[in-house]
Amino acid sequence: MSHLPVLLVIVYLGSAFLTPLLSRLKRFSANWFAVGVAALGLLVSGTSALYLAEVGPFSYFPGGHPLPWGIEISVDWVAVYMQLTINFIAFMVLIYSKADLIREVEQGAISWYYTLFFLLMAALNGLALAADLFNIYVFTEISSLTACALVAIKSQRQCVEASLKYMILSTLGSGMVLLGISLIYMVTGHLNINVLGQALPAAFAAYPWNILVALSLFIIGFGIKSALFPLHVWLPDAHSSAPTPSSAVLSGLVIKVYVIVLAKIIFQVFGIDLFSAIPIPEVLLLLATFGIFAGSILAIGQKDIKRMLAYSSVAQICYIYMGLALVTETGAVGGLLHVFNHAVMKSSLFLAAGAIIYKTGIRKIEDLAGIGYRMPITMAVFSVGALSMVGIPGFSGFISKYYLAFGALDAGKPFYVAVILLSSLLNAIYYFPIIVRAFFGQGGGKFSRDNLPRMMSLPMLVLAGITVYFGILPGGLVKIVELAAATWLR
Amino acid sequence: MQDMVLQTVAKLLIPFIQLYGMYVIFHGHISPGGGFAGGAIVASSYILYALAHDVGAGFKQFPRLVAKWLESLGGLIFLLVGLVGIIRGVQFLTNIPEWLGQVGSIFSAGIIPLLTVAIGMKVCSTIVTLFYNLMEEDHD
Amino acid sequence: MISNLVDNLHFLTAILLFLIGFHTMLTHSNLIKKIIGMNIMETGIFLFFISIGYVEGGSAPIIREGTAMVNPLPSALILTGIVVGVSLTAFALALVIKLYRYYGTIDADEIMRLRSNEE
Amino acid sequence: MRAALTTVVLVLIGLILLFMVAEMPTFGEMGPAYNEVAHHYTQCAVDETGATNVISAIILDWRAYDTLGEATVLFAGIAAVLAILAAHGQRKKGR
Repeated sequence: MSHLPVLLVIVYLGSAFLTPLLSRLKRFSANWFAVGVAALGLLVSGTSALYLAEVGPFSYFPGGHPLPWGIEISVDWVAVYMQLTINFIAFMVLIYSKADLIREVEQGAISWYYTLFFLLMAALNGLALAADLFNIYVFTEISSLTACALVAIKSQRQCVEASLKYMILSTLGSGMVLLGISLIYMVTGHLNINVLGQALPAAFAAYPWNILVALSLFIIGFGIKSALFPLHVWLPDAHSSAPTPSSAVLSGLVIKVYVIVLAKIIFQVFGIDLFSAIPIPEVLLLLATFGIFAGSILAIGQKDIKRMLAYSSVAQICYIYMGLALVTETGAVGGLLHVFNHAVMKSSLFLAAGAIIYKTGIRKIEDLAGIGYRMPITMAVFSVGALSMVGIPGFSGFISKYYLAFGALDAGKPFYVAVILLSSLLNAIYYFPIIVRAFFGQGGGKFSRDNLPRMMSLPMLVLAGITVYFGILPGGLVKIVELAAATWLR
Repeated sequence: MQDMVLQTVAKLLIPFIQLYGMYVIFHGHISPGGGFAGGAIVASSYILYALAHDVGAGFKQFPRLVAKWLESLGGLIFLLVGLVGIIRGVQFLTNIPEWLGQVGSIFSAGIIPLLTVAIGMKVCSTIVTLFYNLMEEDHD
Repeated sequence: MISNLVDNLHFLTAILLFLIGFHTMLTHSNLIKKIIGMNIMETGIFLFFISIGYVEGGSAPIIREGTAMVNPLPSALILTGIVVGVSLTAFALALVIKLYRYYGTIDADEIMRLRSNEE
Repeated sequence: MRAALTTVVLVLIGLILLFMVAEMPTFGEMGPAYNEVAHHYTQCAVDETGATNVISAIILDWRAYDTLGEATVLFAGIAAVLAILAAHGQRKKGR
């Protein structure tokens, strides 16, 4: 049973290695294989959550060597929470992807698409579990490489361009992370996160420069990868030009996993005391505030619907940063809740936008008038996601903002409550016109049916359902997240 | 680029390069080297061949299908060796103490030589495939 | 402090390489040069990491009788780093080839200009 | 303009790193990095793994999980390259 967490990585890696071989078989459908593997992944992550509830956090040592010379995989509530999020969203997106990819990706590249998708999933699951700095680096590299490839695989030239930009900046980020790892290793001689947490105070007393430079390198490096304002320049291009399933996964999962990894490094290696002693939380809060406003204001000006959603991600990722940088337990609960809530909302929005593009080819927001009558289900899903983004009570986005606001009050920073309220208003400014135009603009009339493949509408409906469900009954989710937040901030 | 001198010298050199690469792979656990270095050396012989002849000839020596198989097999062997650990009731990727053997001989160190060979295969096929494919793109 | 700086010449060189690569990556518009810059930056980091492991008079980490060895861990880790660098470079080159096919140039500014002309 | 700005930023970063190098453990000495972990690796390689090449012992036994990731990076690289080559076909430039 204790093998369960690492089994997820093995399953995804094994499927990735097998896909190129299996795709030579005549009756092999890469898509159904992927859906099956993702279902298995969801099952395994669910089981490991139950197992964790039974035995409590535990460590796993691949290779069987104890600390400090082995690699540790630490299975705690953060890891399991992330795994559940990752596998659930992946499962939904993979169901959706079958019909969509035929339009967006060349026939010969589809099995490669799923190979890369499996590798990305393995890397994200590995990142959620990793408790070793170098292990984090390796999985980070796999995930950035595959994420770039998932952007470039669409047969349009702006995708290649966006992907190259993404790739160059993310290499810069990982270079900084590696330099940070080397600086930490230099003064402590350890790579394991928990061992480092104990060794760091002494090292900080002897070599403060190394530690501080390493901390800033980690923040900049992962900041680039997770599109922390003002390092977000690659995100709008990459996320808007990618095929829809990639957009959903990149915006929904990949950037957040980097935030979580950064938080793991900061809280478990550097520790709250060191992190709060220097004004880094304040700087992060300030950047997050700027990012929330800049992302929202830039989103207002966008004409392309996917590009608008991408800018909205720039703003939303900053809520997670804000929640974690408040360094209070309620704030962290808000930030972590937003990981799941935003993943669900943003992927449902991207999938809905993708469905509109799939059916009508419309990408321009101004052309969307009356689309609510032609594709009522899709636009209903979009509206649920949009309302949740704005933070209307009754949708899951409200819950995370509620916790964020209380976290800000707990930290004695009521300014950020105002930021959250004001940003909700900004969100409303760019989401509501779309809904209004779709349902109340000209070109209306009678509702007709969506005529989408069932494989496309089903996952969207499930995601919208989840958004509403956790908006009304957030109890179970909040419980897991509170356990997760308690691993960092007690 | 059909140069006779180049082709003849390449033909003479390639067996030695490959032999040396194999040596480096198989002695990875007892002397300097290992799967990465050895795989790259073996790959360099194929690259030399493609440079002396052309990519088409290179693809004849190292067909895409073989590359695909080696690529996937390298990873799968790694995973299977790791799963042996789980089957034996210990952790993933644990070494097998009964196979440690005589220190310094080729058949020693448990799973290390197995993994070295898997990595050697993988590195070799990766480098050759990357090089051939990029070179092929460049040609036409 | 200054004497330590002189002793740490290896680290200084590595940092310099890192900065040169960084600069090349950010300022040059030629995409191939950007990729070269990426590689120089990575090389700087690798050199830095490897230098941590060096011990005066240490030999390569192959077990023999009675010799002091350098720290083997940085070398082992950088092996991974190099492999990662190879994959990233290959991928970036493939992207540049495709961009060249689409636009007929490998200059980032030129590509921007071509795109804005079309819109 | 942009080049000048980048240069200024890089000079600043360089100065910070210069100060850091001046305060760092000295090159070639047994600094804090050469701790019990490194000693364990060099002393117990033969007993625990049977390999005399310590690097091999580290990458394929103590840290084999990292090397699995590394092999995966190679696989990801090749999958990515072949995917884009397949996805973008043999089109002529311009379109």
